[in-house]
Amino acid sequence: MFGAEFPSPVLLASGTCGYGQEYADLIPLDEIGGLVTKAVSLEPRPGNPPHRVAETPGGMINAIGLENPGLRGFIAEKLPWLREHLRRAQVFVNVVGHSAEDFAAVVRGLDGEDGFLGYEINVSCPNVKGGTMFGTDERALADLVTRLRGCTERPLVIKLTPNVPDVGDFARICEEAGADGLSAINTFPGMVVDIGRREPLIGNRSGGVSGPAILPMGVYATWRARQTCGLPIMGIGGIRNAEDALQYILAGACLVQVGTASFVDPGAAVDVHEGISKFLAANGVARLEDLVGALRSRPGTGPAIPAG
Amino acid sequence: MFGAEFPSPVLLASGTCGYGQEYADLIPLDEIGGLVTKAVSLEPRPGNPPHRVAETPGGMINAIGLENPGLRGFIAEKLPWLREHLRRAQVFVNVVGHSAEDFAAVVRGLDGEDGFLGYEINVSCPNVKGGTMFGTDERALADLVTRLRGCTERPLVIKLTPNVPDVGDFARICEEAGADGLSAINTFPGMVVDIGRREPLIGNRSGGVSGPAILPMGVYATWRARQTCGLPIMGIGGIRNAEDALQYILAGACLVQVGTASFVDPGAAVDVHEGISKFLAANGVARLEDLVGALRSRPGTGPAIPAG
Amino acid sequence: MLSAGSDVAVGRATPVSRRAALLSTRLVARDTWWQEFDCPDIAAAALPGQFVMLGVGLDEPGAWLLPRPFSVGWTGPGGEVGILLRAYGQGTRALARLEVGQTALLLGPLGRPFDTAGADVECVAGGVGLAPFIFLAAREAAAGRRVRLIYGERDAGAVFDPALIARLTDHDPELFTEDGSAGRKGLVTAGLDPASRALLLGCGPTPLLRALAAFAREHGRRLQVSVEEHMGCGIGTCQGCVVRGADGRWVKACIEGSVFPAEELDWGAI
Amino acid sequence: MLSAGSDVAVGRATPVSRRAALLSTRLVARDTWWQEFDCPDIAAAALPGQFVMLGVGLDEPGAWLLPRPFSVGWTGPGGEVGILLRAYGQGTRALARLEVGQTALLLGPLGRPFDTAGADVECVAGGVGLAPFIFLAAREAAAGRRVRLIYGERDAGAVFDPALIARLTDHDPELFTEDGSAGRKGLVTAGLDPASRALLLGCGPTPLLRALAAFAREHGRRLQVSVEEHMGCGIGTCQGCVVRGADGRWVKACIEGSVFPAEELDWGAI
Ligand SMILES: Cc1cc2nc3c(=O)[nH]c(=O)nc-3n(C[C@H](O)[C@H](O)[C@H](O)COP(=O)(O)OP(=O)(O)OC[C@H]3O[C@@H](n4cnc5c(N)ncnc54)[C@H](O)[C@@H]3O)c2cc1C
Ligand SMILES: Cc1cc2nc3c(=O)[nH]c(=O)nc-3n(C[C@H](O)[C@H](O)[C@H](O)COP(=O)(O)OP(=O)(O)OC[C@H]3O[C@@H](n4cnc5c(N)ncnc54)[C@H](O)[C@@H]3O)c2cc1C
Ligand SMILES: Cc1cc2nc3c(=O)[nH]c(=O)nc-3n(C[C@H](O)[C@H](O)[C@H](O)COP(=O)(O)O)c2cc1C
Ligand SMILES: Cc1cc2nc3c(=O)[nH]c(=O)nc-3n(C[C@H](O)[C@H](O)[C@H](O)COP(=O)(O)O)c2cc1C
Ligand code: FES
Ligand code: FES
Repeated sequence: MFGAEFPSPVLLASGTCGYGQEYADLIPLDEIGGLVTKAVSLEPRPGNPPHRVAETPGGMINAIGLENPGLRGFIAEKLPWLREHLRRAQVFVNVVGHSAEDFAAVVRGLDGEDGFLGYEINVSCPNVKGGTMFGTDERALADLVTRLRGCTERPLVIKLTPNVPDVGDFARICEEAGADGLSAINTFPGMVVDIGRREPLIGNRSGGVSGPAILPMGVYATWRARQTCGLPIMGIGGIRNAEDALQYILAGACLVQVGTASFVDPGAAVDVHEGISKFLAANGVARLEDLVGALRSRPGTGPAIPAG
Repeated sequence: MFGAEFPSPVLLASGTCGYGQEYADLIPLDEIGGLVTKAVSLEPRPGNPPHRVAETPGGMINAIGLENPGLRGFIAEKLPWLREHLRRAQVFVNVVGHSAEDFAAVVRGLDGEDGFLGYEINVSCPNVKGGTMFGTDERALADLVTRLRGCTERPLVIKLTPNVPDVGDFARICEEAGADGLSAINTFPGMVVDIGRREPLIGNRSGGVSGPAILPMGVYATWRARQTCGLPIMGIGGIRNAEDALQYILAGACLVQVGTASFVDPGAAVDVHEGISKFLAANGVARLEDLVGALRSRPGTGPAIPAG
Repeated sequence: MLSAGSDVAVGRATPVSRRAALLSTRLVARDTWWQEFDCPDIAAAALPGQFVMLGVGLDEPGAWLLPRPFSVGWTGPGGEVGILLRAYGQGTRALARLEVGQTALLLGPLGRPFDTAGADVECVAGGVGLAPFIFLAAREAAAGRRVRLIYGERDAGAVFDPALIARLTDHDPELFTEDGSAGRKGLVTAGLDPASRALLLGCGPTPLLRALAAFAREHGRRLQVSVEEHMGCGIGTCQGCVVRGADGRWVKACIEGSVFPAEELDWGAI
Repeated sequence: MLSAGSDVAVGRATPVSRRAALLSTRLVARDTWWQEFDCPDIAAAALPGQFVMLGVGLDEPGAWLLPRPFSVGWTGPGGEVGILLRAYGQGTRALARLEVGQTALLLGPLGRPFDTAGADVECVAGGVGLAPFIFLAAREAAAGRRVRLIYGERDAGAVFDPALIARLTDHDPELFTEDGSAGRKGLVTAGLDPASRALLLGCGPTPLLRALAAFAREHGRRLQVSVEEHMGCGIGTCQGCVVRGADGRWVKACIEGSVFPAEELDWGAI
């Protein structure tokens, strides 16, 4: 996958594992599949005012505001640790920008460095030029991916936002523009109101909703992406255990990422891997790949109608 | 509101209360604000194969497939009961179609009848002409609303789908095209995989996710809609109790609808109303209207960035 | 007829929603509990074959659980409603952990009951499909009548304590286990008597119901079955619980069933 | 310096994640419990002012709860970790219902401890802000030293059983209640001695911390406070827990705090 060996199909999701270091004491990092760093932008970002996180029904909301040390800070302060400490776990750098130039500058600035495998491009970010997010604007997304493809030969994974009428359309665009893989999905926009204070609870007013609450949406997005394109997919959203991960895998993901669940149990990613291995053994499945996208259709299934 | 009196700001959401009759024995229907019927289409619809419902983390998924007796069946079998039994509770008929003609035919066919106040237009439905949903296609939505406006002088409420980059854009389109109100939100597309059978659990493969899991998304959509247009909004999504409802109200809703929570407790809508009244009394708020959209901004709040 | 709606429920007791205390709970087989709730309204109105939706309600916002359907397994003279609950997935596991004194929300009685009308009756139960027949047998015993009760489980560990069945029903079921570790060895259908003309009632896993339907067809026997399908509301509003009817339309298990005369269903699609 | 990261944690014990059994739980005031967990690793390493993230984990998929931060309130010789838990919202209400023998997931010890380095110490506690000072006072008592402990609550019903405090800490706090129903009447800040030069430590609601910061500034006193902010991870990775630092940058309460020298914070923004 992505020209590399993954010690496990389970990675830690961007924004929920920092740059790896803090987890190294808690879990055997080299036994999980790897990690995706917190977003790296060209310049340092201070992030949003508090509160930045809160629990929601079956999930959580966050509005960190992409706080990060910027490209140079990442290279100086974070990358050396990753380079030195991870032997087997694979690292993707999550990249963010407000313009295609920003994204390209980060990728070019990193491409000569060691210590990571590829990029996960976070397109759930407002495009200062277009006014919309890259991830919700077909043209902007195609241009961005084409441009980044020209900047690197490393694995280029685009992280889809679910915030579109059909994720399948955007998956296809990424493939056509030269991406190597997809991550599905990022968070859903949400808001929590503090009814006592009559204020948004979150400093940024709105934030992104993650956790088990979005599990069926993530599985659906993975399935749609798999239907419209042939790229390898990392399944993300609400994964707590092997059963959740296997839903993504059957729907079409070849790797999965665990995010919010690590806050509840830092060992979640390790346990998910263990559970998958047990499931394979118990069901006589030789290789995980045999399950990827192996969803059968139900007898008598008609065309898919989303609701009602 | 909508030229009518609502005995309570809490209604029962479409698809979760049938056509009222079954709830009449369980709760004092005339003490709640009213109800929105299951979707009515021009012709009868048989609906999807089972399973049609299942629990998801913090919510549920459904793919009923808009099963309903059709316009004529509704008028003959369902409307008489509503007309005869509801004195104070207000009724909206949820209307669905696969083309603008379909929608218009239902509205024209109903408009001469008694027993309901207005229409809630369910645009989370594939448009056979355009290939997308009405609710995710700006032009199709504008055309549909304009056309329906020409068919009725009754309250015309458009039920928004959250499945778009920015609900605010669609809210504004509805207002410009002559709608009288909005309902926010319908369900999110989702999928549950039965990992034992390696099949989608839901007969229709995918379905719509509702329940507390989507509460913060619904509150956000309500707030966005309120920012871009002046129409009255019915807040929907994950409401279980007065606190949830008050989040919607502060974000901009003047009425709320309870859906999935009625399955868990048929008395939910009654309890929500009671809880709101208590909150108003405890906080010395004279009228609920004083809270509608009364969200203050937090000191030091910057521009809203959805995630990360 | 696409819209049978609630007219099919004419003559049945109106369902009520009640918060009821758990009076007792007892592990009666592997992963299987006998729970009794204090719910006089439902106890007074329920008929054998009817069910309740059982859940924890909305009081604790952190604990999300859609209610699950359970056959009424017995009603006591003090207003008790007995449930035979087997922990299967997440919801039943949560309900199995309810402790005496805690409350749950019961909605019922729901659905169409068995229609036995004084006929000779043979009940065929697979697993917790035994529940409605405990209720039926107890009622019949109270009326001085007896039913034949054939009960199958996988193995001895899954078998509901026969002493408790006897106490509740005054009946002694004919027991089958697949591995022969209790009762006779074999599937419960091995207990069927081809010579009998009694009304057959079936409740249990779908393969059992299918086998019963084939048997009934072959031997010209009348059969009523209680079917299982995922349910949202339990009262006919959500249209979540459909099974394929013999006439090709979807029928709602919660209100047109859960008990159906076998000939009302499309056995090729169930 | 935008990225203080985990270098600030140098020299502290590495946090561990442990599933720990609840050894005892006791209602010690209105809505307030004293819970002791069996968690030797954290008990051995924790320092006063440090905290744990306490949650139920992922074992029961239906019960979703992000862990909540709680000050270590005491560590016992048998590896006990004591927590003073006040039921506030949904999460703390759920945690308060844990029963003896049930387990929870503890992550800790976390955060920067109080740095007292042999100084004379005055501890000012509002409400459950008392917890870290029980720990501190107990440690100091064990070392033969004494601290001054000033403890304020709204009313007598909220006051943590003084006998238990005395037993745990060998100290007797000076008690204030806002309504005078126990101890002296008034805010806890009324107990501050302008003449003292002791190191001030504060823990409690933000208005109390603000008042302390003003007092310390006015009287030139050294002050360390433990601040509260919503936390995602507790270990410095999610950047969820920021408060405004004196230099204008966001500082992470979980790893750069939760104890801060007052001069490191921007009191206009807290
Ligand atoms: C009319 C009726 C009577 C029943 N009587 C009994 C009884 O007396 N004793 C007993 O132990 N069980 C009975 N069942 C089955 C019981 O309702 C299921 O075991 C239970 O719903 C499974 O829930 P779960 O959360 O454990 O399973 P999960 O698989 O975790 O549930 C996932 C979803 O599937 C649904 N689901 C899964 N299996 C079933 C099923 N067999 N029937 C309906 N919905 C299902 C659940 O409602 C839920 O929405 C009855 C079912 C019906 C329809
Ligand atoms: C370092 C630290 C030490 C603490 N020590 C103690 C202690 O010893 N005893 C005690 O009773 N409480 C303590 N608290 C406060 C305790 O963490 C909160 O009361 C608890 O998080 C509230 O959760 P809830 O679900 O009851 O509230 P809710 O308001 O329902 O929670 C909603 C969200 O807000 C967050 N939240 C709300 N209030 C706080 C708060 N004050 N601090 C942090 N997050 C909050 C929750 O984590 C959750 O994400 C401490 C907090 C911190 C930061
Ligand atoms: C606190 C937090 C911070 C996040 N930061 C980022 C980020 O910087 N870049 C990104 O692409 N996704 C970010 N995400 C999204 C996650 O990587 C993931 O897509 C999402 O949380 C869904 O997965 P989960 O439900 O397992 O958490 C963040 C999520 C959380 C909870
Ligand atoms: C079983 C079911 C059926 C539904 N059918 C309809 C429908 O026919 N028309 C419609 O506009 N919305 C339908 N909905 C969506 C609800 O009206 C509501 O928008 C959604 O469930 C979110 O609210 P909730 O979280 O309170 O359930 C249905 C929802 C459920 C759960
Ligand atoms: S369960 Fe809702 S109609 Fe049957
Ligand atoms: S709580 Fe995650 S960085 Fe502090």
